[in-house]
Amino acid sequence: MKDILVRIGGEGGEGVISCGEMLTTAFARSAYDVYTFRTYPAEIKGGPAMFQVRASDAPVLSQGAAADILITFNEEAHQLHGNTIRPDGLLVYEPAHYKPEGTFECYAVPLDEITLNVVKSKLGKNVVALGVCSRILGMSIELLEEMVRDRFGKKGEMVVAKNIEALKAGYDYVDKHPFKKDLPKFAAIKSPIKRIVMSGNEALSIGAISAGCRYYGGYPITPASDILEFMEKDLPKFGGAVVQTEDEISALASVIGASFAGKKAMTATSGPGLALMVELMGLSAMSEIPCVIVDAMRSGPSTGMPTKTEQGDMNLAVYGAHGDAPRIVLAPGDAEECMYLMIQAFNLSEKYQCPVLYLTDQSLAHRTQTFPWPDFKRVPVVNRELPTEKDLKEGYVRFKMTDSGVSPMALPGMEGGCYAATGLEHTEKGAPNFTPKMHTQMSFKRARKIEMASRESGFTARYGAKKAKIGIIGWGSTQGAIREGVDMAAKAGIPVAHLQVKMVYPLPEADIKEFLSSVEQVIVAELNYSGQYNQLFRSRFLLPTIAMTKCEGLPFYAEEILAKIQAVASGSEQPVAGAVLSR
Amino acid sequence: MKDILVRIGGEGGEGVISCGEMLTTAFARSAYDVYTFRTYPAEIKGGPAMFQVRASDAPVLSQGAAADILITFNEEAHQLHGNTIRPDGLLVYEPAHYKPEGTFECYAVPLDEITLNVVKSKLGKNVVALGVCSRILGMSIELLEEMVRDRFGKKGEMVVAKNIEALKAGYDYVDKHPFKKDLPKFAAIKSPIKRIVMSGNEALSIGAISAGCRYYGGYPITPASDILEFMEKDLPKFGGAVVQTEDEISALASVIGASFAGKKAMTATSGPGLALMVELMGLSAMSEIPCVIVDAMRSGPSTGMPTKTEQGDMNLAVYGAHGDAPRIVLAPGDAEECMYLMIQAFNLSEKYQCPVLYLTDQSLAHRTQTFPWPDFKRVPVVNRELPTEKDLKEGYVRFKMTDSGVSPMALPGMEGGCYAATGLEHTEKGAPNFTPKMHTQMSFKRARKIEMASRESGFTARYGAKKAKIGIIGWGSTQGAIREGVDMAAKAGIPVAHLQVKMVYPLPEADIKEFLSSVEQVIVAELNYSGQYNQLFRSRFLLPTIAMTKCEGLPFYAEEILAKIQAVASGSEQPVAGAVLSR
Amino acid sequence: MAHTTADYKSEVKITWCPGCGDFAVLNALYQALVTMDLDPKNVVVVSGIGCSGRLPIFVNSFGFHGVHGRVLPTAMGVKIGNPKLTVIAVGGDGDGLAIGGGHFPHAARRNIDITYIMLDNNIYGLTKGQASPTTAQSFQGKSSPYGVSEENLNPIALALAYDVSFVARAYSGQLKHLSDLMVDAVNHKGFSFVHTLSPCVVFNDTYKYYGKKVTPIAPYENTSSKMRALEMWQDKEHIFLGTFYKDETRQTFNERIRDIIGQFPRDDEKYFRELVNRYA
Amino acid sequence: MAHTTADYKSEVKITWCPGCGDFAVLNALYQALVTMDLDPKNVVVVSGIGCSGRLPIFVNSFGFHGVHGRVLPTAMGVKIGNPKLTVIAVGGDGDGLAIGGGHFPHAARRNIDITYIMLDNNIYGLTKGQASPTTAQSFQGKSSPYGVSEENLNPIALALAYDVSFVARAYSGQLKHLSDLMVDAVNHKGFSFVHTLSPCVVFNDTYKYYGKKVTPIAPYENTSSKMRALEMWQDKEHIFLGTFYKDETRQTFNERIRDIIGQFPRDDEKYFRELVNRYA
Ligand SMILES: Cc1ncc(C[n+]2csc(CCOP(=O)(O)OP(=O)(O)O)c2C)c(N)n1
Ligand SMILES: Cc1ncc(C[n+]2csc(CCOP(=O)(O)OP(=O)(O)O)c2C)c(N)n1
Ligand code: SF4
Ligand code: SF4
Ligand SMILES: [Mg+2]
Ligand SMILES: [Mg+2]
Repeated sequence: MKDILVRIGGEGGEGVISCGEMLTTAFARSAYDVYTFRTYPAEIKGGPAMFQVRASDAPVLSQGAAADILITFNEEAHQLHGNTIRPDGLLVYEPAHYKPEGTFECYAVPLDEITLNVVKSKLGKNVVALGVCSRILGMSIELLEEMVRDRFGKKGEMVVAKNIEALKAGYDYVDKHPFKKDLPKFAAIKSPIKRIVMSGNEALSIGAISAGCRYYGGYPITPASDILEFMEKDLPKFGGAVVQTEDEISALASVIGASFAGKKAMTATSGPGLALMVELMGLSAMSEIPCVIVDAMRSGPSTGMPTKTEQGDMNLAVYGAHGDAPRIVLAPGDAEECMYLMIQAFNLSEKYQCPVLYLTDQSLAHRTQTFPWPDFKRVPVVNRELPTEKDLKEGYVRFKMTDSGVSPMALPGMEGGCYAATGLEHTEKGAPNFTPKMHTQMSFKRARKIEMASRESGFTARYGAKKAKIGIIGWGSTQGAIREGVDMAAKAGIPVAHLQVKMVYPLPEADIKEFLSSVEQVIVAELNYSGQYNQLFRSRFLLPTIAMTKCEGLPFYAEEILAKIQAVASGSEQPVAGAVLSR
Repeated sequence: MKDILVRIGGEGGEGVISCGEMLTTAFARSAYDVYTFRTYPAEIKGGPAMFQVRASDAPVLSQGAAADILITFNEEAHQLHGNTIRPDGLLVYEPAHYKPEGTFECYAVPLDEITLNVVKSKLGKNVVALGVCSRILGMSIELLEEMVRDRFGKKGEMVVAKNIEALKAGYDYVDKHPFKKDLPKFAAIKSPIKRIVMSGNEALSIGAISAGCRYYGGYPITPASDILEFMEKDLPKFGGAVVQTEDEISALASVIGASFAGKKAMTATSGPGLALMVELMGLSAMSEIPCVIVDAMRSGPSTGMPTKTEQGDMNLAVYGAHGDAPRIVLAPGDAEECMYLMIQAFNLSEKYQCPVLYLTDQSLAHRTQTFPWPDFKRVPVVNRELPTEKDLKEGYVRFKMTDSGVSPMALPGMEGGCYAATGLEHTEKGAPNFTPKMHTQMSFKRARKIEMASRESGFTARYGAKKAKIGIIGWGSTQGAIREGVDMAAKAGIPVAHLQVKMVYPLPEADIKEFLSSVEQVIVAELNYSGQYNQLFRSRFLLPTIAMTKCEGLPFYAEEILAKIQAVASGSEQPVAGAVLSR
Repeated sequence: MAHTTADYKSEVKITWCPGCGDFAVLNALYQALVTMDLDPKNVVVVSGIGCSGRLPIFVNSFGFHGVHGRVLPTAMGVKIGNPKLTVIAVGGDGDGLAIGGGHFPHAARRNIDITYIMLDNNIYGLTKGQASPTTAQSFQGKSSPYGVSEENLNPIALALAYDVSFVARAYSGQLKHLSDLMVDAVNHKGFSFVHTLSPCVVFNDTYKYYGKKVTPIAPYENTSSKMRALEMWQDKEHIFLGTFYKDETRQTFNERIRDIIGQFPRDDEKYFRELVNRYA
Repeated sequence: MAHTTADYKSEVKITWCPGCGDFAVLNALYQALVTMDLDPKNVVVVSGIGCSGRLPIFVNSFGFHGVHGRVLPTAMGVKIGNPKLTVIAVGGDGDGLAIGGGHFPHAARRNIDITYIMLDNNIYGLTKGQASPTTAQSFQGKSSPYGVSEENLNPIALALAYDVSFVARAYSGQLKHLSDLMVDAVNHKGFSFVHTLSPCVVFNDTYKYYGKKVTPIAPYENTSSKMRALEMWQDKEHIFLGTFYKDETRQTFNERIRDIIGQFPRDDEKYFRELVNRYA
């Protein structure tokens, strides 16, 4: 198995990111799987930038930890990342800047000089570095040339030619100055699967469009802004409208308005914006108007660390309402799931006429991953139930009591369908009503729909052992790291069963119970301080769990998962018990 | 023991409420305890009005159910409330309007006629009714006259005289037309305790002022508006400032601003407003700026039933934040507690430099209850820790790590104290910092403070049996009904232990565990649909509980508590179990 | 067959106080709908929360009684969701100028083709009598025992500064004029604003005050002159009724959206392919 | 001893992009503080979120970097909390006109004695280049690939309609004028607004555009004439710099609060007794 991690560090503006992105695409076009990760500087522009890509001929599950190859554009990058090279790794450095030392191989490449000589400017440094990289990795120059052409084609032949020159200069340098280390070669392989490389944000945006979303209202916020930008650019192509609203409150208000009028509609935000949407989430629940809300979580509380990842908004997503305002909360595990689960998000929202929250996080939103060319038909699109001719003729009853709690929803323009949606408690016809009986019945109706949703199948995924002493439960973006940790544990002789929960709320009880009956101890792993899902889980299943939390603004490393599993296996980590009753 | 429930029904605008209020004060001045309850019509003005007062020479724990006396101003009132008279009760009716029938005694009083004859207008009807009532209850006319004088004194002698005439007319009518039923008499008794009658909203406002609150920012909302109005009128007398802000967001922003500048500050709202405050609650937690937020809960979700009660905002109060934003949530059980616990709310907020949420509900906010003249010294006032001279001289560190998590807070104007508060993650000095280490440490610091708060004593109250098979846990306004239900159960031969939790979050673990070790089964009773506290409780203690929920917009009746206890005692209600692991 | 007012009346009992100015607004709206002969099923009345906010519940059409202060973004969503609908937004002075005040300029910037009728009673009616952003400073009420601490806002001034493309004022005391203005407003191409003086007879009865102060805008006034409209706002003597300003030359938001979408001839499959190909 | 600019510089490294207009605003503020010789401990700089919102972090005084859009109510709270403080609110065009646009009219109504410096770069800087409420319609950026769908707002027009008692405009390209205007604004009795053109050189570099368009308000202009100020706003040819309007006759919010409190000579015990007695 080939598995390599290339990390590139430099100053923002030097092209570190674009170099990394092109390398990533090169891997994907060569039919390898990739998983990228990047950090953001505190500075608005400039500041230290880092991009890394892990590639393999097997599925890549996490960002990886130690670098096989570290490419530094300057000395600062070495200071920041030097300690993340494998002891037997390869460090590419700029001899004009500094002279590194270490157990790893130090391979001098005078990037600045080559660039100046060839491009006659500092600007092509990243393409030179790409050339160096691709040669080190044994990629074909033709592939890289094609990529440069794709990327710079719009800017004209001159620019393309210059960049190809830069690319070749880097390539040639490596040819002429061999390095010693024995690295796997990533020549293009034949594969029946056409790979695409996408970020979570991109994947879910495409998923939304294919689910039939035709209105998007949103307000910029890191790390969700690029969903807005994606939609601004591409939704009109499908006949959809996009509004950058004046704030998150109006974003959700407009989404609910558009949905009332019959459009599938969504918004996307991050924690601070979600906080502002709480009141309107209640309106959607109460008036039974479908809507989809994406929360690309970032570190909180408050403004927190806007460019860092965290799974800290689960509580708000599940419990964020005054009064009981049932909703559905989903969380995809990787970029591909971002796409398909988004179709489900719209489906559930339409089917149950309720808000669906969709939790990703900064790491999932912005990392890119390879997955096969999408097959949108994999998840059939569901539309809300409309009243029949008969319903409309015989005195339409908007909130008719039914077994499932779902009532057909009339849309403006439908003859006989007139009603007024309201956030007040109401009768089946929708008229305000404050009687004890009505409130109890309608509360039941709203809760009933969510109970039905909890019985939907396909919202969990198992991995690892079928039966094991140790079980580990996770949700959202941690999927890959946990899987890799479970694989590592298996290799180390500790079988572990893993359950990924894609429907965070309501709890997919049947699946979870089945999983629980196959393990003896449960670790609940998540990226927040208090163990939010762990609390939700314990409350329902009354089991002493072992919480695994991390609150550093970073994703899990597979190694951390392994360490936790080992600690539990050795008995050094014990579950947190509850209280005891008399008797 | 004397224990009576008088219910008065009529059309809004007829003085039903003022009649009831005067009767209430008369009871209190006669040294009886009272507990009132009223309903609000859907109409903005007019519509059917109902006011009831329950009085006793022992503490009154709940609103009561069946009426001993029902006074109807019109036939509609009888239609609405006729079925709530005890079979052996007394119905006062207006013979000009209708002729009732029932097992109860029907006592005709021509209110309209008497009023027209004496006052020469329809307006005095409520005072005539008051006279009737007070005579039926055996109160002294002098006491009633004094009350009329107090109430109408400002309007001049003429008005007072007219009203006393009306009062006497009612009084005399009863003298001349005896009724048969044997009712307890409520002549004034001697008591060393001077009683006051206050609503929850009034009591907590006074508590806030005595805690040192000197800034109030708020936006009107039912049922919290009267707190704003109270503060507008009375806070200036204590040198405090009040602003009716443009919305709830600005209310809390201004409160946090004032607190940053050194003032103790608060806001009050209901569910929809609390929903809008979520983002700023996070800022208060992150920047460690004290603030107190009262949520007078009403039926939700969304606009819900604004004039009806519910305990449905607990989830939002406890979990309403993106990211982990620890806070303290308190809930008083009756009007008197509203006052004293409010001082604690400010104390905890100042001590732990965090948001404190204070949950009451519509029923507690607006019902009135008697309690002894307040002794404000009972709860000593705590102020936030300020930096010492030394702290300020030696390079002030705003967020210094300490064992308790609390760091001294400098106020603008303090030499050497300059710092910038921020919602970003920060160093001990307050500078923005996004490193894994800092985020972990600061998350710990914020959580640590709340953990310390969970160890504060005095935030639970026990009632009933010391040891029992059945334990019942409640929080907030349900205190009295549960106590009464527990008393009833004891009389019925079922000993029950009751724990009222005044600190909803964090959980006062020591007290709860002690309670749990004294019972064999636990009922968790609350007024919402999903059993919000029950979930929180189960999550920590991992015990199969029996949830008792009610979602009708109404408080518990003691009889309902009793019924639940009986069901549990008989085994017909079983706790909800969790899941089982393999093995 | 043409519609009559009965077609627009809903079954729900009206809960307003007798004499409330909002009755006139409701009746004027029924009348305006009759005049325009709009099919109830193609009309959506959207509102926020307040006494005034209850209005859609009393109209037989589609209605949306949303949350406090968000009537404009909600109405915008409805109009974008289905551009064929006639969308009328209604709400109070508190709803639109206090909690919802931030949305007004943005509805104006978009020139979204809806009509916004603000029922201004200079008070918070539903919460029983607190001062609103248009309450006079001298008003001593529940929340202002020592008078209102803030100066009051002038909704017409705001609308003019926001460049609302149709700015008018009407009065519950003049039902016919109100109804006619509603028709003009709904027929206006773009965002239209009708500031409606609609007294709360219980908490701040301004009928007498307005009765004396209101003055029709002279028919010769040039409604396309912004400066003239600004002068009328500055006039402290009169409270003008009628159309202050009107501009139908501007593109509406729906037109703008249509133009953007129009650049892309429908071909979903092609666009999906292109989209995914970007990432290959 | 008088203060120097060094006294107002904080230790935190400035994260703005080289050439950002906000540097000039920060330097002008340092200079203004020197001119007024204010003690850092008595100054509170309050902000919202944005590139501009970072400003308080770079000032050695008390500072409050709050949440997005809430700079005005937060600053009001600080000023009421301690009226002796000099409170300066700063924030971006997005912060103050989009998400926070609802608070501006109310700060004006209160005439709260703080200074509001809006750093208008016609863009959302911190979130990397989306259109703001003041971005020109022709701007094609990340969030406006087909141009901006909304017309842009004019902050001066809003301030005039809100009856802000001090309305001025300055420009990062003219540091001395900006600093002098800040001094005037802080010294103004009441709410003062300084609309500051502060280009974002990365996402919407308007230096050239403004360089050509800005024109000083003539010294002979009457700053107490609202109509003249309205005319200047309507002028589409020039972007005027200087003070548009000024009114120092109005009571400030703190004076108003002081007057209400002043009716009640301090005697807590008595008032508590009276208060409780109401319920006896
Ligand atoms: C978020 C929120 N805050 C507060 C309220 C309470 N509330 C209901 S209506 C209203 C204001 C009513 O005034 P206005 O908008 O002028 O309408 P009116 O009743 O006068 O017609 C308020 C504050 C609410 N429903 N929601
Ligand atoms: C509630 C909320 N929504 C969105 C954001 C994301 N955000 C941060 S700054 C900003 C706007 C920045 O623009 P502006 O206010 O003009 O300031 P500038 O950066 O241009 O100085 C946004 C949308 C946020 N922090 N909080
Ligand atoms: S309270 Fe005022 S605004 Fe509300 S219905 Fe009554 S009169 Fe109308
Ligand atoms: S992005 Fe623009 S506004 Fe922000 S610091 Fe850079 S130049 Fe300044
Ligand atoms: Mg109003
Ligand atoms: Mg900006």
